[in-house]
Amino acid sequence: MNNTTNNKKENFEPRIIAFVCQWCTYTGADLAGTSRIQYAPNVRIIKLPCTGRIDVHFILKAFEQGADGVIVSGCHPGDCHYTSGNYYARRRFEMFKKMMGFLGIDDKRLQFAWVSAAEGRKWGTLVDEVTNNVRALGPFEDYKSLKIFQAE
Amino acid sequence: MKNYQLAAKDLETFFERILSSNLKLVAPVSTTQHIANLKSKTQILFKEIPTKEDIKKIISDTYTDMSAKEVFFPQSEPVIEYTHKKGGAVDIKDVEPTLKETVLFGSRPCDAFGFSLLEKLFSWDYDDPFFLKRRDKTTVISMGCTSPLESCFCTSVGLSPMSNIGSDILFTPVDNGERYLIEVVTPRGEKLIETINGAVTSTTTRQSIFTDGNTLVQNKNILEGKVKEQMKRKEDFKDISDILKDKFDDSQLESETYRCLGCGVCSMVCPTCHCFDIVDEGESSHGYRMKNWDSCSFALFTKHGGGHNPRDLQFKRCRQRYMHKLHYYREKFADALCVGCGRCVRACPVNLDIYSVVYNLKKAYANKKKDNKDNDNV
Amino acid sequence: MARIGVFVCWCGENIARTVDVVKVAEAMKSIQGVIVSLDYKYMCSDPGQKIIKEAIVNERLTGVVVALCSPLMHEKTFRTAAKEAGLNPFLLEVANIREHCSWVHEDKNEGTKKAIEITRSVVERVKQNHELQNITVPITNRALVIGGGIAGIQAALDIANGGHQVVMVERTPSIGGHMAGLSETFPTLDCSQCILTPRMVEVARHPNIKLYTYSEVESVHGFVGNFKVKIRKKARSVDINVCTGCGICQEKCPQKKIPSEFECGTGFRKAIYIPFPQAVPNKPVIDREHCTYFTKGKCKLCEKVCGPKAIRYDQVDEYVEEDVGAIVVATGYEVITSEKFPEYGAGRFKDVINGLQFERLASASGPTEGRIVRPSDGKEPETIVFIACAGSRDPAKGIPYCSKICCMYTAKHAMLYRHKIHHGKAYVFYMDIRSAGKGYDEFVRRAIEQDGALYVRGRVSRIYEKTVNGQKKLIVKGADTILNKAMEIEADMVVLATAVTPSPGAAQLAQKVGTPYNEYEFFSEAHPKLRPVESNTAGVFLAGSAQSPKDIPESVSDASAAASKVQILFSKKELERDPYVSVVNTDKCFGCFSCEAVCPYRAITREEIKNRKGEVVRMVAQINKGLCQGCGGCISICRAKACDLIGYTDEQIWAQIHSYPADPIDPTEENGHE
Amino acid sequence: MTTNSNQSNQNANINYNDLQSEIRHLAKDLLESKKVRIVIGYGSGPLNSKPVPVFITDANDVDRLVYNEFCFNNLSIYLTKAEIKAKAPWAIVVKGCDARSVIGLVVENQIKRDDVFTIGVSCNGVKLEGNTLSKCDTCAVKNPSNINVNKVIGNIKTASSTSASTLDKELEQLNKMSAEERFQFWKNEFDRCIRCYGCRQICPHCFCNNCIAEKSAPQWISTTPGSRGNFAWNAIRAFHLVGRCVECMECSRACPMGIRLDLLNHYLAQEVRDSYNFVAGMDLEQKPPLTTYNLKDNQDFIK
Repeated sequence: MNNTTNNKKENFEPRIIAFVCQWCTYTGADLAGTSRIQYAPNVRIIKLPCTGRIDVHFILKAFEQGADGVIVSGCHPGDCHYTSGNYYARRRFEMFKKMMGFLGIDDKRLQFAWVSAAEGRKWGTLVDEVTNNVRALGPFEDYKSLKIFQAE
Repeated sequence: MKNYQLAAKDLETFFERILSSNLKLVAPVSTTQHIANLKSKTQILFKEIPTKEDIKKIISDTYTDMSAKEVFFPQSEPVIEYTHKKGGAVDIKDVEPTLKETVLFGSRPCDAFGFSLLEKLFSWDYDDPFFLKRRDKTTVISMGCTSPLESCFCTSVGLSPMSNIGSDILFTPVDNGERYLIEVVTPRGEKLIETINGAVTSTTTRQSIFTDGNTLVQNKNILEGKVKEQMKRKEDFKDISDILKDKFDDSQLESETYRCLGCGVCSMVCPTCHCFDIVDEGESSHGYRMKNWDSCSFALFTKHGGGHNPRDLQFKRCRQRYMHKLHYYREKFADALCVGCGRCVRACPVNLDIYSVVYNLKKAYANKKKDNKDNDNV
Repeated sequence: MARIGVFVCWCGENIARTVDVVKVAEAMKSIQGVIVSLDYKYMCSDPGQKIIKEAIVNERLTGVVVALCSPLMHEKTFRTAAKEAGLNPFLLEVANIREHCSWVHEDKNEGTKKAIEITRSVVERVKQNHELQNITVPITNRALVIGGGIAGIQAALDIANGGHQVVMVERTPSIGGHMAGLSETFPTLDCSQCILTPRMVEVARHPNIKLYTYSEVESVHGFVGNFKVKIRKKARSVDINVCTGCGICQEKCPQKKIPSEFECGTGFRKAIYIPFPQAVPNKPVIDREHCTYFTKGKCKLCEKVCGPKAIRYDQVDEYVEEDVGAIVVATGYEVITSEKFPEYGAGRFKDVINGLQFERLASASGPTEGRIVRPSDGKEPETIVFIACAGSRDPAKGIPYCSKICCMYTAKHAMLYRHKIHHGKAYVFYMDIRSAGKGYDEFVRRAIEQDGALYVRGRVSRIYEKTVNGQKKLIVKGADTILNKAMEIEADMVVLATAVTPSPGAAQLAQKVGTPYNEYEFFSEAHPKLRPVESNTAGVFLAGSAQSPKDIPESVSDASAAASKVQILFSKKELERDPYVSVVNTDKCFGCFSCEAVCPYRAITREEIKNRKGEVVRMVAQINKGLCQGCGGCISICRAKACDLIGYTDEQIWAQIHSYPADPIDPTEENGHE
Repeated sequence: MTTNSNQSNQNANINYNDLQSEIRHLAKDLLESKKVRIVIGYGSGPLNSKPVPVFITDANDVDRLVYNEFCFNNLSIYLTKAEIKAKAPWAIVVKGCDARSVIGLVVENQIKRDDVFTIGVSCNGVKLEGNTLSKCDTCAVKNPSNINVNKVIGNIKTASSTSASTLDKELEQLNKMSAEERFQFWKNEFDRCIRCYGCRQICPHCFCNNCIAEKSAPQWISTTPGSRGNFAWNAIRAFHLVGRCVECMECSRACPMGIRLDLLNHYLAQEVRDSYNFVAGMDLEQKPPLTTYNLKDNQDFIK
């Protein structure tokens, strides 16, 4: 990283990884596409069957892999195709978010959301919002400083 | 080899001289965390002393929580780096450890004896470059013990609180700490003395003015006898190897180690444990082959691919630890792999004490032999 | 070694306009394992698919990535193509670079960079895919129809006539739904009972149909082909097998003043009642809230007069379990009540009624035997004002959509009123007339030209009461936007064509069945144009107004469409299901059974692991492949990752996460990052 | 080895000698009556050092059992060890916090409740190197009678102090710090981790026979003791104990590098108590919070 940190902050484009459920948010993102809603290109979507399948390991590995922000989104409570996947996920996410905050990870970098298949517009604004928040925070230097071994 | 002496007040200049002659200095420092006065457990570990200001942090005569083997056998180091080039070719290159002439100050005679054991081990049939290159670049200055801890038992393994085996230089605080006798043990030690000469006057010229008439060496031997006397643990480990020979299926070892939980603390703190695990880290396009410390206390250590584990129960792993250190190794190399530093005793969460295990084994063996003798002549 | 083929589609210019597809295909070549990577104008066309098939055969591909539109569109198409070319369909994955990339970003450079990374992540994922076979699951050839209106009846009859067992559950004491309450139906004005009652009887008598009336669906478990439905049979307090339906109990019951739900409040019923004369089953039910025996503990008159002794006061709710393979949701609609219109004096003025109430007044079997009279004083109204779009197309009332059927039934109401009271004046305030069906517009023109309905294009702002020479009148203040003048009409009665909403409790039922619904609680169809009668939940079909406001012809055609979909499902002995199920590695499982607690399909059972001597050493989880639906809930709750989800394995997700490099690819660089 | 019962171990209002003899008496009955095959208790350590876990199977060995204020081990860990599991039914000497672990193990189907006879001993705080552990400041189970134990020995009347414990004060310190500062604090703590897995091996609730840290395909947690692997390992270990940790704090005692795991555990346990009104190991019927849900769970952190 030869450029200086503040210079990095100017033309810094955050990398956001999104873990979404295929029944609601993935289809919602499709709807955002069919309705040609323009939103920030920084997000990379990974499809999963349900928020119930989204594991805390994925989030940690995403940050380890250099993501500056992570979005996790799925069906609204009650709409889950598997009836209760998002209820369990809600509790798990709440505790994980609290722990990450306690460990010093700014909670704007980890955003949870419910986006249904009919909310294409909400998906667009969600991505824009998270991208702007993370751009303001700058690259996630803290997590990038965690190297595999000391001398790396 | 020659003996020198150094006044205690000149110790700091001694360190400054080391730093100024472009040598890396590693010495024991306290690592208590003080962020927002949040105190974590006070720990004394070997750390690099980068600048002159840090010299005052050095605790010269102390017992560290972790042994100094980390200087030669780091907890984790890359051995290979691989990168997938475009077009599918794979570029593999060895990772050369970045080495610098180093001075390790403050290890104990038991630690130093451990280095000599490791040096022999890492070069008995294959010369392990990682260890040997680091050992060659390092001058070990040990500090003799004047107040051993309750859990220390170096005399049981044929050592003494002031033995100089494995050290390049041995400092011994004499005249109740006023002065250090400096015994130079190896040429490497001699070379270090020359490079930082001037700080130390040769004892021969100073010897005559020593007030109570004994030469410092004589003074040290008296002190050594007194310290050996103070030690609480004196059981001799000499014939433990023969006792252990037929103890494999004996239930006593099982009951002694029943409470072991299988954490790897004892191996990690031990100056002679040398097992390591090789694992690839990184992703398909780029990564490292890492060499990390391992421990025979872990179940994973002997777990087969199919799931079978020859050492399935915890006591079998403990048995392996004792047998290896006190019997198998001695059978092949005539050395016991225990230097009596007592670190595993202090660190064990369930207080498994190698000394008391040997003590009990010997007592049981003695009783059995007595019974046999009674039966013979009855 | 993986031999991957990447095929990037232009999609005409839908993708190519904002993503440099050539550069994407080029960038993929540098990825380890990619053998062929090319782009084509229309990958989903026959020639496009042919390219892929040939590549699979010629290059002996072990994995294919097609970068084009959303997998929801063409994943099936391309997987079938792969199968035809001899590649296991589950070794083909779709990278969504249209909806998730080209359509949502204008900047071509950003779009290309993102498309490269999306495709790359799917390539890394495909390397971890395994050959999978669809799971075959036995199907129970029985269907459940929820709702006994015209849609439910038609669906049940079609399925039953198709030779399959049907279970119908109707919440009210009789089937028939709202249609039974209508007077005459547009556009033919034939009487609704005449065309509906035969169908209701046919349902009751059909050997293949098991009818549960006055019952509700309590819970639905399982999945397509294997639903377990628990039905709550509410206590009727009458044993319908013994009761002959003679109706004496209804006559003698002293409770007279209970507003009848069927009459929408325009008429009354007894505590023990048969909702309407043509009810099926034509057996009474006791309304326990109003029956004096249940409220005060005395009376029991009905029991005394009942010849066959069919009264059962001690009857309790009964739960029944039915195994079905498909569910047709036909729960119909409700109209919002006039209370929602304070500006029209709703609730205060007795003569401001809604469309269904007017139907009851006009109906021969209604409380007034078809005489249109004012509910307040029973006099024949001289002037009636009909207000269309009462609540519909009105975001302020929270209902922005059009209820579709009101224009037609308002015209019918005006026509019926004019037929019965020739000198009566019928004003209709409307915004637009939506009469798009066959013979619909002619019907409205007839109402205006022949029957003299006075159509006024405009809104009614306020209605207030005034006594004009001794008579209570409703002063309707409105505007005529064509003649551009304010209007004030002294009306005797006002009929609001109130908005159509799903029947109450639709959302709770949707959650029980596990199928999505929209913000107005109408059930969501799988695809508005191509799959209108299917829901996103496999095996759940939609018919009638449960999906959106519909008139009778549409409800019937919906019902037959849903019935045909059910027949397609039942045509196969077994159901092929995608193989995404969870599998347990019994070595790693340590038997804490958190997975069993979170599994929504109760697909996890406990299995004993024994040693050679046969003693149980430990318990592990075992997953029933038939029940598991692949939600993955058990995997993220399992701490040791003893189970994994086929199709979304940890390896695949790990590979996808790892494919996004820390420092992004810069497409402008000539040969890409690696 | 000499037993150290003569040591004067009077405590404010606990007579450890009485407790000790009661334990021995009870152990003798249980073994003789064959109600249990093994008694897991505390014995005097080698060369009279701190007490250590002992396993009595012979009725007349019960005199090896001791009890004093230095008995800080949580013995319920041994109920998950294969060699001891085979010797069911067991009796086990448990303080309040340990008894909660036994309940946790029963709730998670690792042991059956009627296989274990818990001897609940009153405890007024255990001492390590002279000072009482901070976990005991606000301990609510000094008298284990309110936990499902078979037998309660000694009846200590001290109400649990409601004043903030040292842990709570330290948590306040941490919460006052900014996110970056907190991250640096935890990074420095976890960087010292040498991956000896002492925290895992001593925790009664870490009973997986194949820990996630040993999983290599795919490798979620890097096994190399560098910052990345250590951060992931300590985060995942703490997260796996959310709603299950009974705050016996054995992990932070066992950690040779003195990493402040107790702060992390205490924070998470408090969050579970605040969000789901759930305290681990208190009730046999209650499922761990992450395996159930409530329709009205908080979701204001979700957009």
